[in-house]
Amino acid sequence: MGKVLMKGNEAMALAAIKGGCDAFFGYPITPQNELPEYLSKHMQANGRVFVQSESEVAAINMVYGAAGAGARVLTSSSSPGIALKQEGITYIAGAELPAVIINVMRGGPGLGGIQPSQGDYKQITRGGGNGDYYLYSLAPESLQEAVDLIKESFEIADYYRNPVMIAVDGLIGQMMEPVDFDHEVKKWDLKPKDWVADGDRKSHPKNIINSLYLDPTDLENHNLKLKKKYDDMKANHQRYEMINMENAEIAIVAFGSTSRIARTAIQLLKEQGVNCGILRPITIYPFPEKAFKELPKEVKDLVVVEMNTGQMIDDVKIATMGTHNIHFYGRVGGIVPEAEEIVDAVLKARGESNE
Amino acid sequence: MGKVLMKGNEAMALAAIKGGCDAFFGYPITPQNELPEYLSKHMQANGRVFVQSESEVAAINMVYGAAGAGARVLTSSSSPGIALKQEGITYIAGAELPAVIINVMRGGPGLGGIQPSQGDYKQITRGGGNGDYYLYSLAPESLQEAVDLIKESFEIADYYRNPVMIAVDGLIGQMMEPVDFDHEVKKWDLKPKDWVADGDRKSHPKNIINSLYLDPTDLENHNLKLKKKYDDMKANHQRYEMINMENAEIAIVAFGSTSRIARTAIQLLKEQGVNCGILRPITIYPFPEKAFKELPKEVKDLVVVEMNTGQMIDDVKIATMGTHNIHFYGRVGGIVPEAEEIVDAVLKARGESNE
Amino acid sequence: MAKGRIIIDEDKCKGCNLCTFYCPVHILELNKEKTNARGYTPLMVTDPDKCIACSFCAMMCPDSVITVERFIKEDNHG
Amino acid sequence: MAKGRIIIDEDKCKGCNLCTFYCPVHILELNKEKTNARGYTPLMVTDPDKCIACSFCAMMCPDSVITVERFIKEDNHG
Amino acid sequence: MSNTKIVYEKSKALEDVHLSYCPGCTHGVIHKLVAESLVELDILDRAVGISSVGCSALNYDFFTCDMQQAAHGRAPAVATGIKRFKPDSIVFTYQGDGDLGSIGIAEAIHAAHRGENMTIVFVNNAIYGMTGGQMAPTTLIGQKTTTSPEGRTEAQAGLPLRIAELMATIPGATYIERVSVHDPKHVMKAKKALKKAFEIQKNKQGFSLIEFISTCPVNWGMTPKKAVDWAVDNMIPYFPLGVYKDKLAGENK
Amino acid sequence: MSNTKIVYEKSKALEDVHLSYCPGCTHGVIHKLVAESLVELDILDRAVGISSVGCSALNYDFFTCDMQQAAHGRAPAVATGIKRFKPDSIVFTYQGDGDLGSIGIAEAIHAAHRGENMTIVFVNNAIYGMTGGQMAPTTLIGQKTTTSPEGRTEAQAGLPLRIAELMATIPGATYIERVSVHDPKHVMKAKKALKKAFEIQKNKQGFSLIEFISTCPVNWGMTPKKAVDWAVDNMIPYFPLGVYKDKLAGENK
Amino acid sequence: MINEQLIIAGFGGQGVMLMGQLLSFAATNKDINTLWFPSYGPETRGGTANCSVTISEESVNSPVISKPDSLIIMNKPSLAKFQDKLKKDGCLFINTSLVKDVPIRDGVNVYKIPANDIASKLGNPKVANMVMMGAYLAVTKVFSQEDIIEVLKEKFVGEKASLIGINQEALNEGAKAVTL
Amino acid sequence: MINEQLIIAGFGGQGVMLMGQLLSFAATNKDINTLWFPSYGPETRGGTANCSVTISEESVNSPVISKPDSLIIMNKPSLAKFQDKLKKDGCLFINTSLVKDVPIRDGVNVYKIPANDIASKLGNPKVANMVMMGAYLAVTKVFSQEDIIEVLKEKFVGEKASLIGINQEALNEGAKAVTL
Ligand SMILES: Cc1ncc(C[n+]2csc(CCOP(=O)(O)OP(=O)(O)O)c2C)c(N)n1
Ligand SMILES: Cc1ncc(C[n+]2csc(CCOP(=O)(O)OP(=O)(O)O)c2C)c(N)n1
Ligand code: SF4
Ligand code: SF4
Ligand code: SF4
Ligand code: SF4
Ligand code: SF4
Ligand code: SF4
Ligand SMILES: [Mg+2]
Ligand SMILES: [Mg+2]
Repeated sequence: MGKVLMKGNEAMALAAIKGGCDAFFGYPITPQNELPEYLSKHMQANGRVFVQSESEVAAINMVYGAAGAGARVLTSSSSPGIALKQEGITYIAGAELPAVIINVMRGGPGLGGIQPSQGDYKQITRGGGNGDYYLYSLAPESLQEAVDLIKESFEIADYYRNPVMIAVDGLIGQMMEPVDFDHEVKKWDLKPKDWVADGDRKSHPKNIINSLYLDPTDLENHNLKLKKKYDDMKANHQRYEMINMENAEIAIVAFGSTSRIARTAIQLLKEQGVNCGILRPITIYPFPEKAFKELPKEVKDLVVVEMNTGQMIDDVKIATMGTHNIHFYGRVGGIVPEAEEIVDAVLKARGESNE
Repeated sequence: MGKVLMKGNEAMALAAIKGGCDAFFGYPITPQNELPEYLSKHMQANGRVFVQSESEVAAINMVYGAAGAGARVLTSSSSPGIALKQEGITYIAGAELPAVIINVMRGGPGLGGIQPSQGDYKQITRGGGNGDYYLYSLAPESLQEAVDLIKESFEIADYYRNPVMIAVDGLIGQMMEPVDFDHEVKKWDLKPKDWVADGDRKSHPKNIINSLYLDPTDLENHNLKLKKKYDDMKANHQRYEMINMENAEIAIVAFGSTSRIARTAIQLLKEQGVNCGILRPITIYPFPEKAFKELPKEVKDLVVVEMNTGQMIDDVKIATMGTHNIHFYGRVGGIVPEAEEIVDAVLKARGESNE
Repeated sequence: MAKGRIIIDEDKCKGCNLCTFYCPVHILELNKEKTNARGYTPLMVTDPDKCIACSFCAMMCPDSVITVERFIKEDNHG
Repeated sequence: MAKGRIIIDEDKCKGCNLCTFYCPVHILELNKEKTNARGYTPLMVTDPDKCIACSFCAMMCPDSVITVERFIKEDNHG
Repeated sequence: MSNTKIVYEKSKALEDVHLSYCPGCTHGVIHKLVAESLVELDILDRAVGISSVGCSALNYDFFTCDMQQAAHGRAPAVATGIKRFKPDSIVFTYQGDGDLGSIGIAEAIHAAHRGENMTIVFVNNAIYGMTGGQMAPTTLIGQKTTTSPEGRTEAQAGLPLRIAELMATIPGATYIERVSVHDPKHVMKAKKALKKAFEIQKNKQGFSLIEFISTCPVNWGMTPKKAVDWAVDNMIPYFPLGVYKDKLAGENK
Repeated sequence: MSNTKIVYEKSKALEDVHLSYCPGCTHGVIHKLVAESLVELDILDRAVGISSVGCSALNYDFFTCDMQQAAHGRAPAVATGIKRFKPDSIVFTYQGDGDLGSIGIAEAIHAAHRGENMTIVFVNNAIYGMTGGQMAPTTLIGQKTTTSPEGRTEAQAGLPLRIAELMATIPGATYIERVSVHDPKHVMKAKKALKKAFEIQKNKQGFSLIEFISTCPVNWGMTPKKAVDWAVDNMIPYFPLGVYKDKLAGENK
Repeated sequence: MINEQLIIAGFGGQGVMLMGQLLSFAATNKDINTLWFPSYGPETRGGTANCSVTISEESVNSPVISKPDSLIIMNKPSLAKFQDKLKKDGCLFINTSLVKDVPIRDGVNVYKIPANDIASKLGNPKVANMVMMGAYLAVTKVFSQEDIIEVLKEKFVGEKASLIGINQEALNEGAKAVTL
Repeated sequence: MINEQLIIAGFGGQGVMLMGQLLSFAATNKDINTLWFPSYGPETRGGTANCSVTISEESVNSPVISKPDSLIIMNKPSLAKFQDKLKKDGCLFINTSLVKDVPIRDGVNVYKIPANDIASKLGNPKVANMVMMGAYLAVTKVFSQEDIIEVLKEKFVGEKASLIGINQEALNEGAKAVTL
């Protein structure tokens, strides 16, 4: 199978099938509808499970059940739909179940709009549900990367027994690009799922899937156990890409489709004699703090570019703790910045700090 | 009316009535049940609205409707219930409606436990819903403060046309303390509610309550308008208390009931000759970054104390940007730290940085 | 002789053709010659004299394109 | 003559008294003299000879405290 | 010219704007009935409409009364909030079969359960129109949608829900009727039902729901007239028209 | 002694642990019926139970089969996830009237709507036991609870929901019955109903729900026996026992 | 100056919570600062229950009492759980009707009150808590019996008023048990 | 080396999206990088629609095209919206059947094609988009007509296969319209 031209949503759906997804549960919402639509056709054809649930709340709880029974499960939605899933997500994290969740972000808050956005950065990276938990969160910038990461995400979810969030925006969902579905992706070292509660008592003793710990000492221990996972993610599985950073004098920090636009921007900047790098977080949780340690000394200014009002700035601040000047350029509400706007933002930041 | 001894949940309920709350919508959940129970009796007796809704989701949407019709509205819940309300909350923020939400936090994630916790710090301060919005979030440490802030919160909500979150934990909900309900609280400069959609067309032209903006330019403008509010909150309405800070050599950062325990801890520390201050955020959004500028120069070490795995650390880092050493002591899962544990944590932090 | 007449707000018409099926005297049809501001082919009356002002067309129009008037003189003959 | 007998797992009994109302021969009652490990007053049989092994008590007990045995000899008489 | 009388015109409860519906979609017809009822019962100036999420999401711009736009499925909860606080207002929700029948079934049931004095305008077009034609709970067996590409099957998705029948079992509900707008006669009948529902609300007699059989020419892939005929031939047999509950007259049907 | 036969003993589908229920609470009786049915139908070793949120939240520790604890109201969705992935498992949910009737009504309805091949054990005790006695959708008119301190009134809270009746209208549901456990005769009847429901599932014949009239002596403020009597005198008249739907036998009632 | 930190512990249903609340109400009546905080075990029904009461003329800080001045122990498991927390020279009140054959730590003042037995003798086993309260007041003198009776009079109105007599008797008997 | 950035704009229903996709499919067939991105106006039905297509032998970055090399304009509002974005000396293809009496900017190469009229003459008004495509290909030579026809053959299978003929004609007529 060579490269195939597909719509992002469909490519992500096919990637899930290739990643061994056993079951999909979801509810329609723009701009991700082609994803469940594709799966409604192709999951059943492959003997796998597709259910259009009555709501996002039901979908995420179906995910809980199927994951608890040992399935590789996917759900997808867009911003307000993800907001509705928050209770279910915290349950899945609390019960230590693997699951993959795709958020094709649109403008908010509330019903907002249906155009591309990165406005859920905090919802995704800080957890919108209750309690101490995090989602391993991946933000691909192209369809090829989305496909590769989704295939791998089922491995990661199983490895950590924790939900993995794929954070993309309407651009990725709606665009078409040629994709190679047969890229090898990393296989994680997985233990057998001996903890499943699937009724198959011929193969295992009684299992319980649960997030309730009425005894505070038990719950504290449980919380500390979860924290270890998050610490491990932070220590060992930050992902990022450094683009054009060797001789950079300034750098953009951008994730997902915004970083693609930034790629065009740095070409334009080069034409103007400005050497600008891009620090591209691939995991937005854990945030790639390590990348900031690798910035060349010449880079004193960081221009954060997002399709929101600046939600990643906090993380950049935490990663740098005062070592860099942080600038911001953002567009909101479904407006996608053009490369020229980013160029101007970089030039302005450069000007300011040269003043 | 002199001081009255009341359970925290009931005192908060009565405070809402005193704050002019017109309507309450909520669904039972431990450890806040006495709050709706009290209101089920006393709202109707006062000719106001009390509805036990079918779910948290319904409750928050009833809040939306009543707030849109001009009511001062309250809902309350505890952690997983608040997770369920996230879509509704982002709608309320998006439609610019005033509302007061009380979260009596319990241990998480998932169903977790029913003992006190501060595990929802990020859910509260980062917004668990989609899009760019924030909640003005108050974290009282005593029943008197809870009562005063709740009374005022209806003013704040009306002023900003934005939801206000009261973040307390099971300790505050369950404890009894004498409270004076007649404290004067700040009156904010409120404009008439000429934007309500209540069907009373004899008193105003057609009004629409809405968070949908299909045109990205409109949505961008809307987002920027909302951002102005949040910037105003940050610039003008950070709240905090500096305790025993004059001659402090080290300081604790703690909010809500944890700060009360810290108050006992600093007395014990004084007995040991250690002068320790407390920086107590009262607003956890906007985070009181200004307070950190006021720390005495001698204070180089900050010990963050929370009933979670360290969710406030990010904000302390952002507020200090590398100027201070940040230490952490936390208990989780419903375990409340004892003053002695905090003493040890402070001594340890002091020792470490003296090494 | 017409009992009344209909007035068509051509710019609002979406050319959906729904109304035409319900006219008992079959005098409605889309005007293929025209395109309105939104690009639709609007409704027209082929034989106004036959209109009985029954309002069926108007009732069925989702876009309130049609106003129906009854001629009052007619009533006097009744 | 007893047709059977019941065995009471006293430590599981919550002394709720529910079962006693359903014994057709009225031989069940709480044992006020005793307190079990959880602080409950457990069930006792006042007149074992009357037990007809009907299981009504056991069926009504929410805590599976009661086991019922039937004497088999009795069957042979039937 | 002076001797004419207007016997049908655009309702003054409708704004003079272009409706966002596709050509020939019966959402528009139902809007007119809502508008006319409000005017004829003289309750327009105390009405609050709740737009839901579906093709009708934007209808806050179409009605001339106060409007609130509700989250997907939650319109009856929003309506409850308004109505409890303003008991003299007239509150109606306008909801699709995805909005009410799927994600929002709990809120609809519980508004009826509490006997909220409100009116639900329920538009059943057997599909998710807004999002491009996915299966709805009311999608018929065999009907092709984008998420039932081979046609809905009982094995995969169950048998279609009948909302009027379900709501009629709720002790708190006052009036439930299913109507259709496929021809002028039924339009008139539908309007009568809707007016009755609003009148019940005006008289503070409780909860009413009118289910409208409606069309979605675009996602059904038919001309508007064909769509109307399809509804008559396929939907009405499975969703029979009639009064399912009338507490004021004793329980009918 | 050797000549005895055990005619009643604790089911092997129940763990040998102390149940967390209050003394005399009929939750325990219903647990026994579930356990005995699983054993007698020989489906224990492929069963997965779903604990819901309510007094029975902890029953993952009581049954000896695999268990999953579900979020409040969502047990039927969790069950759907399991059952679709493992069609040969036997899946049941155990839910209270708050859990199923209030917050979770949508999930229950839609599991039935899709015709999921599962069994719901629905425990109606007319109150929220776990959280200390708040009003439930099934709380009777006049019944005092902590959120209806003067007794439930129709004006404030509507008329109590009848779940079995409501679920019976759903085309996708196969078997719906309401039973009670207030005396040995009814316990036996209840068990028959529950076994029938599980048998239907075993035969892959679809969705079943058995509603149990149950007690809450503590929050009703009564002794266990008085509570049982109160249920007979007050609940059963409003919630009549019987088969509400039996698709396999044609529609009864 | 009053500055008392007290933990009361027992089974749910023994009136542990009420005892603490009565003390806090008495403090409030006298405009003295107070804080009452309950804690239930993981078992909702029939589990352990305890409450912390602080009464102080200074402002009350931590609701959590790590080193109580006094301890009222209504049942066996509570003794094991709490006795080590008690301050040196603190007062330990034990309901010996239910707490028997348990080693008791040194360095504290122990008061043994067969509260259930006394209460049963008074004809109402439920007032065992007030017997303990009587003993506690007699020893610590935090409040007078009258202060508590006043609170009872405020709270027990209507039908319940008739219960005040037996509570008074229980307080007396409790006091006697430690002062004889 | 191909490096083409194109915006196609018109009403929903004019086949604007399909045109762009055909170009992207043709690129993929030749293993050339490409990116297609749609944009719909705020109106779901009957509103404006446009798509951006990048075809490049280098890797494709921004999906958003700020300075297109070419512009295919199917209706009036689209001309107003996009013409200023066009690169200097870029190619502007205008469907003059629907775009009349509108000022056109300077500094670009303008190609006027009465696409609807041509399509109607061919007997199928729906192929106006393919007429424009024919003109576009003839001028820019990004792909040959055969490349496009190949894609159509892959996509139009079964019943739809019969449509290939008229599409081919439309391409031809479009080419003629700009080469005569
Ligand atoms: C929480 C949430 N989930 C999903 C959506 C996406 N959505 C918008 S409209 C709609 C379905 C509408 O269908 P229906 O209610 O039948 O109305 P119709 O468009 O058919 O009139 C959906 C699923 C949303 N906006 N919010
Ligand atoms: C999302 C959420 N909302 C509320 C609660 C609190 N809660 C726990 S149990 C319960 C009610 C249980 O009542 P019911 O289902 O009738 O069961 P019962 O205890 O009566 O058996 C509630 C509201 C919760 N845990 N989660
Ligand atoms: S009013 Fe009646 S007769 Fe006249 S055009 Fe309309 S449908 Fe035909
Ligand atoms: S008048 Fe109305 S119904 Fe008739 S074609 Fe025009 S839009 Fe359609
Ligand atoms: S088995 Fe029957 S007769 Fe024997 S004790 Fe039990 S209820 Fe009584
Ligand atoms: S045996 Fe069972 S029913 Fe009888 S008193 Fe004991 S717990 Fe209650
Ligand atoms: S998509 Fe369907 S329901 Fe929506 S407006 Fe168009 S035709 Fe009507
Ligand atoms: S609270 Fe009620 S329902 Fe819950 S265990 Fe106790 S008696 Fe049973
Ligand atoms: Mg629909
Ligand atoms: Mg219940």
